[in-house]
Amino acid sequence: MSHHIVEFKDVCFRYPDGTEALHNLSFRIIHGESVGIIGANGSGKSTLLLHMNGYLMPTGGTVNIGDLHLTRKTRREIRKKVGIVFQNPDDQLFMPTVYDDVAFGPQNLGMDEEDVQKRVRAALDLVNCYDLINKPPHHLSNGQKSAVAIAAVMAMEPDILAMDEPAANLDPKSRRLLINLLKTFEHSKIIASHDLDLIFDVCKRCIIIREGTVAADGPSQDILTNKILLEENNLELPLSLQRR
Amino acid sequence: MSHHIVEFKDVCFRYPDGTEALHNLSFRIIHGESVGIIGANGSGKSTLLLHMNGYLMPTGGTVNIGDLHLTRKTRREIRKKVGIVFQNPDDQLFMPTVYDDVAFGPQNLGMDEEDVQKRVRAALDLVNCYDLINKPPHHLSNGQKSAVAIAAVMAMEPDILAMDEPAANLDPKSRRLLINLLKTFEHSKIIASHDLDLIFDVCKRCIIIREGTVAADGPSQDILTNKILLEENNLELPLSLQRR
Amino acid sequence: MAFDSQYYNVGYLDRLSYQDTFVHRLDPRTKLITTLLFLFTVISFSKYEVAALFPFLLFPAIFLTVGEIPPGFILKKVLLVSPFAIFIGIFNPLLDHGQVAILPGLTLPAGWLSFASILLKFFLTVSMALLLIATTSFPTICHALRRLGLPSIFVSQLLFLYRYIFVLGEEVMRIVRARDMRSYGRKGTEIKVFVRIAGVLFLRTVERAERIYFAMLARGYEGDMPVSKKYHLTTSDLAFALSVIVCLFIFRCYPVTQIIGNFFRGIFS
Amino acid sequence: MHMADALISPAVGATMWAGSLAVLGYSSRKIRETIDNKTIPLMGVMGAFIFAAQMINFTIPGTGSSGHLGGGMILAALLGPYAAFVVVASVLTVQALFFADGGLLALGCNVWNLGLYPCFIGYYLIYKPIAGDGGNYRRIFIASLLSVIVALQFGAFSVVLETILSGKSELPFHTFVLLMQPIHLAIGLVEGIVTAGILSYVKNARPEILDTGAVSRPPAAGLPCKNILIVFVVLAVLTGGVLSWFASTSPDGLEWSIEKVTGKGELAEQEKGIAPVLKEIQEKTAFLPDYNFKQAHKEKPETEKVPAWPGIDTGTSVSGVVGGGIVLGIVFLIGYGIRIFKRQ
Ligand SMILES: Nc1ncnc2c1ncn2[C@@H]1O[C@H](COP(=O)(O)OP(=O)(O)OP(=O)(O)O)[C@@H](O)[C@H]1O
Ligand SMILES: Nc1ncnc2c1ncn2[C@@H]1O[C@H](COP(=O)(O)OP(=O)(O)OP(=O)(O)O)[C@@H](O)[C@H]1O
Ligand SMILES: [Mg+2]
Ligand SMILES: [Mg+2]
Repeated sequence: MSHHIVEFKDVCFRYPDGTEALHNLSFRIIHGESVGIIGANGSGKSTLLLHMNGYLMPTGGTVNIGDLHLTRKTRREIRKKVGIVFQNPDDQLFMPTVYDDVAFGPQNLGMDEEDVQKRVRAALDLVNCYDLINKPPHHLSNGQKSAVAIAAVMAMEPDILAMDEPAANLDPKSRRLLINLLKTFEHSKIIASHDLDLIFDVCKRCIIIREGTVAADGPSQDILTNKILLEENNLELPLSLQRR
Repeated sequence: MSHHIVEFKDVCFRYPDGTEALHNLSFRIIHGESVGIIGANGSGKSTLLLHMNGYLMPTGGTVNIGDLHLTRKTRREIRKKVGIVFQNPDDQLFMPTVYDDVAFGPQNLGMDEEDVQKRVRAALDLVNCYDLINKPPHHLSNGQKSAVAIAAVMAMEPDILAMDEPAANLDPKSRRLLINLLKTFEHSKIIASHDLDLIFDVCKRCIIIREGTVAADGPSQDILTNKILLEENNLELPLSLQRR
Repeated sequence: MAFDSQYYNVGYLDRLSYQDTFVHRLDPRTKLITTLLFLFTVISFSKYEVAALFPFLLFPAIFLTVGEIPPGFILKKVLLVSPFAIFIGIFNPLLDHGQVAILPGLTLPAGWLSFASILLKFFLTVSMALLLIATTSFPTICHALRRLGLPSIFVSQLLFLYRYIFVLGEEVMRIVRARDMRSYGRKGTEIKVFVRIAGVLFLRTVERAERIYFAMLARGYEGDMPVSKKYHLTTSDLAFALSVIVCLFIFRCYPVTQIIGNFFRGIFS
Repeated sequence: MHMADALISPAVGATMWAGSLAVLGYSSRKIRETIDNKTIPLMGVMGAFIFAAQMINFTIPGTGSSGHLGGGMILAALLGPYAAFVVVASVLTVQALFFADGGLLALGCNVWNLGLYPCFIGYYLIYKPIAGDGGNYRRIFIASLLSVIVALQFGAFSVVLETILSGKSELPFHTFVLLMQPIHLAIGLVEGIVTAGILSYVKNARPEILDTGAVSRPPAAGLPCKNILIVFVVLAVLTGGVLSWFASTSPDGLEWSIEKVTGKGELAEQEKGIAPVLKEIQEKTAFLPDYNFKQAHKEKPETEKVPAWPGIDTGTSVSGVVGGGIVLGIVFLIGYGIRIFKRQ
């Protein structure tokens, strides 16, 4: 299915304040792949994800999602294909109840109420949170918030799922649940994180970003075991590979 | 030195909305110890730390810091002894430049300008951030912000250092630097975190909190290797002890 | 995306203000006071005055170049905020029909003259205000205000505001992104959704204020924000202030433009 | 509707600065007396909140255009009038500096127009009496809607007055009023609804914030009447001050603006407007060397009295045009020169 491809070609991006966050960045992700994006603080991971659905537009180079070339015109279409979950679930749950929040996307797609309900139910079932449907988001635990934020994006049935630092602030058990959840998704997945163990568990492929450009790209098995390469990039071996 | 003891005796705490966050919690930490506080999301770790210098006052039981019994009257005294670094450095760097921020504490202690400058310099040197002295906090990276937040607390020269989730959002290298930094402090240290590897590296002793009470207390070496105990508490073995 | 361009502009100005040039190094009090004098002098010209305003362009030109501020950026910002002044000023040519001779054989309605005067004044005042902030970091402006006697509560408000604009700005940007991502165009931008987002933001701001307060208590805060005395007037500050004042005086009291014009006409005729 | 520097005269600017500074000083003293330490950081972040909330765009129903939040009333409801005024003043200061919204001289006007009315008049006369302590949703809604609208009307009217008194714009008073007030009625309606919505949301989620004061507020009892009186006295004195100051510094201008306000004699006013100016220029140039050329023309226009326009003096204006071009050139060269010099 060629239409689930994500392709960045020589993408450059400069924030209006002059920071050059991406610089000739190129990669290509095909359907069903799961890819980890890693790199030091400020290397450009979050900026990269924001390009995936046209939230930021490249100042140079091109982004293609499926058959679509990312432009101001196509980005509405592209947003239906790519769902992004950002780091802090508090930023994403702005409606008064879990139901309203998960329903927000489908409602805006113009679906009728019955279909919306089905979608909401399916999405919440996926993350095992159907019980929370009537709670207000500020009464949820951190782990539950993360799960609901994912459900809210899944309710839009995206073809590609992108996540920024999905496990921050979760306790180890919730983190493990999240990892298992991510493993069961069949979508293309792109995950940016400092949690290299999570990346190792979830992603087959791994891209290291350094100063806005690709420093390494290959199977996680190779990259995440390459101590020298990792240390060059302000990273270190996944903790589970470190000996005590 | 009896005056650096931290002692919680049957502490209970109920938030105004009725949530019982701490329940008959007791422990005792002596001078120079480094203690990790771990537990599931919502188990009460942050609430516990907020009692250490009287931001929250126990609704039952007693808290003693050194020779002082925590009351509304003594808490100003106690705040000079206990320095707390919270999770989000943005909430702690509230002054417009690094210098002003680190100087804030000493200035409030009524020191004259020259001594203040010395303290600021010493504190920033401690965390290797002296170069940043004239920058505004929003020009710093996450790791630098964490380091400066620590310096700001260290400039008060507290006897006891308490930290909530110090390594969140740091890349692996910055996290490692922070761990090494923490290891060099001779203060009593109390660190609440989900990063069990960090706790294992920095703390000799470890307390598990469950639903607001102490579920286990002992050497990290024992507690953090006890898989069953950890799993009962929504935790898991430190990643570096997990086999792949 | 209009909302973040505003935010980015603040960020950019802020970065410019931390450069290190002669203008940046001047004492903030000197710059603040001379800027205010400049502004007063400029707007004290009568409504039909155009020619006499030209020499004042020298000030922004010098600030721009000595302070190494990109002129394009300042121009763009001035254009961005011009609509209100244009809106008010454009009525002048429409309402004021008296004729005034500009060159032999060329007369214009006087309204155009006063309109041009408004625009020129607008350009001068706005660009100087922007250049002040582009060459003086905000915390130092606040120190200057404090030293000039403004209430300390007000000044500490300014400092907090400055500090947290950037933090809350990022936060808002993330929330708006999350909304836009799931709202496909206009549908998610109803007032109803806005109110909720603003409500969420409001509550989180109150909670953040609480955390900040804890952090302040942790460092001995008892109600007074400490002031540090970091700035001293130097001879270059005094020299700068003096030369600005002399220039302003000359430009205000003598029609420099006309004298120069006469001089050149004298040469060529 | 921020006033801009270019539209005000020094007299108006200075008067409004003085007025705003006075209220600022008074409010700061009040805050010291009545508010606890906790409120200081809250005020600071609330200012940033107002800023941030302005960055969220929303669509105004039926129009498709987008609006944003003003915020004075929200602050007043949460923090009480004194603290709210100080916060609004700080927000406007930052806007003046970073966004060049308004300007430094017009800052006094803007703080007055956008801070004083919502915080004191809107809050004490309307919001507080209607919403009461806590209040129910309907009362909060009515109270915020009304107070926002009224405060904005006052603000808009002040903009008109300040502009007219400054005498830089030709807009006749009545046209200007007819333009500003309805626009601000519409803006006020939207802003009022939004304010009401946010306050209701907060009341729903964290009632204690609005009711008792997670925030300590100055006690409301007894104070309002006295304060409103003070405000009005200050207002009256200031208006009088503006007028008399104006009268003493620029009698023509006052005459001009009064004629404007009463709406008569446009032509007469123009004559008064420009003639003295040109004359002043001539007088000044006369002191200087190199004025022979002009001397020849000097008496001419005064006597010539073309019906359409009295003050034609081609001599001065030609010099003005030529000189203007040359000055521009010089400024450019100086700038360019510095740049080249710095590169090396
Ligand atoms: N809104 C912004 N305006 C200006 N510069 C920005 C902005 N956001 C990020 N940057 C800069 O762009 C670069 C890349 O930032 P980005 O947030 O993409 O890094 P990151 O890899 O996600 O870092 P982290 O691991 O800390 O999340 C950094 O230098 C950062 O300072
Ligand atoms: N301000 C508050 N008002 C009411 N309840 C609260 C408040 N803050 C925390 N709680 C509740 O108190 C309990 C303990 O919370 P606390 O923040 O101490 O947990 P924690 O161990 O720090 O969790 P985490 O690992 O997620 O940081 C939780 O049930 C939480 O929901
Ligand atoms: Mg990031
Ligand atoms: Mg916590």
